[in-house]
Amino acid sequence: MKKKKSKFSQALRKWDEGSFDLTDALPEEQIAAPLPEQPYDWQLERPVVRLEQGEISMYRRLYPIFATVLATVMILFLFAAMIALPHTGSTQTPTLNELTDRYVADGMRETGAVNVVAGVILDYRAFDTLGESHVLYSAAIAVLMLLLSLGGVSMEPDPRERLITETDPILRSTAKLIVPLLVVFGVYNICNGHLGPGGGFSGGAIIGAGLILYSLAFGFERLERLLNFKSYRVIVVVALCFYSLAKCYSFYCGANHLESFISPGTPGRIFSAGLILPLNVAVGAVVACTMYGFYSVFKRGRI
Amino acid sequence: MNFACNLPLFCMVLCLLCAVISSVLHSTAARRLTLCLAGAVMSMNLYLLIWLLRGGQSTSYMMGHYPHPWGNEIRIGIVEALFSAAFALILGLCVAGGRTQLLRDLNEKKTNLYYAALDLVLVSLQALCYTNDLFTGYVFIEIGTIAACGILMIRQIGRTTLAAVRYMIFSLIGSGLFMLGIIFLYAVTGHLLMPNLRQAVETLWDSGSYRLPLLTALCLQVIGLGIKSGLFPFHFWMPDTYGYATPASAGVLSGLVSKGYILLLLKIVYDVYGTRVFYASGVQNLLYIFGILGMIAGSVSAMREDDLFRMIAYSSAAQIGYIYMGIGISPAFGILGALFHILTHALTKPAIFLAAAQLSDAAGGGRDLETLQGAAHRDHLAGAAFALGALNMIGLPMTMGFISKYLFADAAFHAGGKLIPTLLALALSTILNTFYFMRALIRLFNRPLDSAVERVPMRTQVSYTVAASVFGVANLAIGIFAQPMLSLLSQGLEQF
Amino acid sequence: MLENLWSNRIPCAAVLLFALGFSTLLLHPNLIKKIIGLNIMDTAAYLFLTSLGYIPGRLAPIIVNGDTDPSHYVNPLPAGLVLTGIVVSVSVTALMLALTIRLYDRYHTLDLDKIYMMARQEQGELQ
Amino acid sequence: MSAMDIFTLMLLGLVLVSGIAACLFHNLLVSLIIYMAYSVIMSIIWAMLEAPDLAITEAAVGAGISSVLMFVTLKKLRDIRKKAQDEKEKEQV
Repeated sequence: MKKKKSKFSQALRKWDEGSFDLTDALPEEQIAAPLPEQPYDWQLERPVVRLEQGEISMYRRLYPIFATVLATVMILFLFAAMIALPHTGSTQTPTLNELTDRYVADGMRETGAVNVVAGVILDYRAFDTLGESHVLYSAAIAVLMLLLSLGGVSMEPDPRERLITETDPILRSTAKLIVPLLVVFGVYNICNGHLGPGGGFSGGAIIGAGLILYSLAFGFERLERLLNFKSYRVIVVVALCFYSLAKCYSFYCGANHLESFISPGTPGRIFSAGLILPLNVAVGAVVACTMYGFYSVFKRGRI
Repeated sequence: MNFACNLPLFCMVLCLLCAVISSVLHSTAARRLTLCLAGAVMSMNLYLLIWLLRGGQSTSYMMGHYPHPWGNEIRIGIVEALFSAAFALILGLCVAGGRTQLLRDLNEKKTNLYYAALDLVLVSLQALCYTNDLFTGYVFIEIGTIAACGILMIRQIGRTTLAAVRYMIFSLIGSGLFMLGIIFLYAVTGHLLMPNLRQAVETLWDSGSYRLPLLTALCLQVIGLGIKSGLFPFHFWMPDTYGYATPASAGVLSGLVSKGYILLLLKIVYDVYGTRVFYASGVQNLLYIFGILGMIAGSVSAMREDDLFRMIAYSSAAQIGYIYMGIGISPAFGILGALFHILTHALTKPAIFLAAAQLSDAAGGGRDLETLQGAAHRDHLAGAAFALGALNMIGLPMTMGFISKYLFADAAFHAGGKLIPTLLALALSTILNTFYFMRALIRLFNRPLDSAVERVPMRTQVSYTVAASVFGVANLAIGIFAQPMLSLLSQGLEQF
Repeated sequence: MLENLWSNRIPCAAVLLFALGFSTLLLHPNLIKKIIGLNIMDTAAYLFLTSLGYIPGRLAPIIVNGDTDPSHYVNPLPAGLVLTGIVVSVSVTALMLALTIRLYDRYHTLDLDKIYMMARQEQGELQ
Repeated sequence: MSAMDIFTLMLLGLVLVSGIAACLFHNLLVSLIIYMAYSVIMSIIWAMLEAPDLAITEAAVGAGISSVLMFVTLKKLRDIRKKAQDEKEKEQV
């Protein structure tokens, strides 16, 4: 009895031998992909002539004059003030005071993060970064409010154009190479946020870019198995709730001088720096899903 | 460190959690969550206020393990607790009051996103009240701006999207300038938290070094927050923004969001520069002049307007002018008048927007005054609420408007130099206010055009009835018994 | 004066870029250009902030083999603030682009003055 | 004028030129591409100013995400314009 090969091993063999010959990839009807007509050169439309409509509101006439006056006055002010500041790079600037000395001198001991910037962001001034990930969340809400077409007028791009990108051999082969690299580098960036440069935001953005490239090269349907609207909302809600609750606990312990069970750990190891690693992972997940969500909602009105 | 000091932290984290959760809930569940959240935040802040009044002194609460030059901090005081309780109450009333228009305007599936944006506006208002750190203020200003833009454009007609774009452009210019102000201040003092900034600015001002960058930072911050809250030359986005949004969001935007920025400006005046340095730097005259120009220009353009909602929006630009005039007069009495007028405007303007929306519904959706003729006879409660709000804006005795105008005049007497222009501006803008509000009132209470008067029964709008009556009762109560509120505010100002 | 300008050359470039972005945001009627001007304005402000913390000859604030002497490292605080700022400007850009799509869907032009004229005319006919 | 100064001057010059070009070009597509270049140069400047976190974030977010979003917006606007033209032709027919 011929053992039925599991679908996965067939796909693996197919992928391995690179036998993506292009003919069978095209759907049945042999669509001669139409050459895109001369790309619309985005010349600016002729600016509206102020006197065209005859109805000149005071606002239309005064706005350019007032704006240029405000801009020039402000620029002169800024230049004069900037010159009076201490030279860049001089060590007697007021910005080098006991504030920064403690960040660098005791940063590693108190927060456990080798990368002092990550320590400053996620432990010393943690309330800003708590607000920061919620800025991204509120932008995601606003964009969803605007562009999410729930069954209404569908903003789907016409299938012919998607066909061009998804069967483009150059894009597919480079994507096959780059996307895993991007995702691995993004994960490395998130997990090593407290040891080297990078962190939740940059790692999440890199993974987001990887997801966008994958959906561009291999089509949305294949990525939808992993990331659709339901799983997007679950990831964002779980990550942000964990972030808020963890930070609320550490603020409460700090303010009431209670000893919180989160210890900075031995600096230099991956699982050190107390809360910073899980927070970086949470922020990275939120940023990656939101960036891909922006792209997908812009492109086709749903995630 | 009493338990009450932890309450602001719990309020903010609760708002953030509700904002995140309500994006997955169904719309009616999200609506109830927002209403319960507003109630919970108001009660927590009132509890904190009572604890502070019964002997607790205003302290600063460390967010995390590190004291103020290193870690973030929030500052707990009487004024902060009072205003965040008032903001939570007014947000809840707006959501309750604007219910019928919300159900009509909004797409059913996206309503939970609207309530998530409302929670984010509430957290940004609280953070602006409580923050003790400039950069935290900037981050929560951004949350407030984006969430307010979200609330504004939820009603998908062409005009709201255009209004949202213009609102965003003006707000981003404002927050860009505010950000540059923070950078210059950091370059000169090396600190970001208000107590340390205060000492550094005092020493710099006395020693006279870095005088120009310090003044630039002050001007940039004041102009940035002025642009965002609709001060005179930058109030052109107001009529579109408040005129075409759903009345609930118009109330929240005009009554609360612009007030949050003014409260942050007052914190900067008191805690970052100190009243001595601020009133010696001459920036307050700039505010004073722009405030008076705003009062006059706002009222004049409101008179020229015949669309009821745009008229109310222009009158809100005039009221912002009152507040900035108050700040410009003098530190003690002027700012007391400004604080009281912030409370007045926050309590009155949402009531007027909700009443106008009910009246235009009763008159079959008409927006301008001709079609609204006799609408008050169709909906008695909305007519009464609109009348009370209008009299409040004019400043009739027994209403809060009268008390704030009285405070401004009293402050003008104490600040000798600015006596004549203040009194002239107060008189002129009161006359202009009376003109266009009376015109609207007479038109509303006139005989309706078609004689068939089908009255809108009270039962169908329980939520609007509750909201309008609470607004009215609060307005009259504080208007008549103003002394306890004034003593509360002045006691708060000392410890501000 | 000139010597000051030379020693402060990075903030000087930052102020020039801020002025450029600010005037593009205010004066250019096209919406996409306003968004580009907004981004340039934000990055210029953050360049100015980072140049405040930079000291030549010192390392990035990542502690190498336990040497926690502050005089060997650059000031870490501006880097933390700018990281927050970059995320703010991305979210604002995404929101403005979504608004542009919705406006173009409704008015079929990117010129804000034209859109304002069309909206006022519609308002005129409605009355 | 050490080598570092010359390198800094070159970068600042490049960033100023690409900023001005991005704002003044009439063709939107070209100004978007120049804005992408502006973002990449800015991330090099962050790296030079000893702020590696910012360099990675600006490169991933400035040159990456916001530029991709702008290109998708232009693409979406072109689809809307073409759909409007098709409907207009249908009405005339």
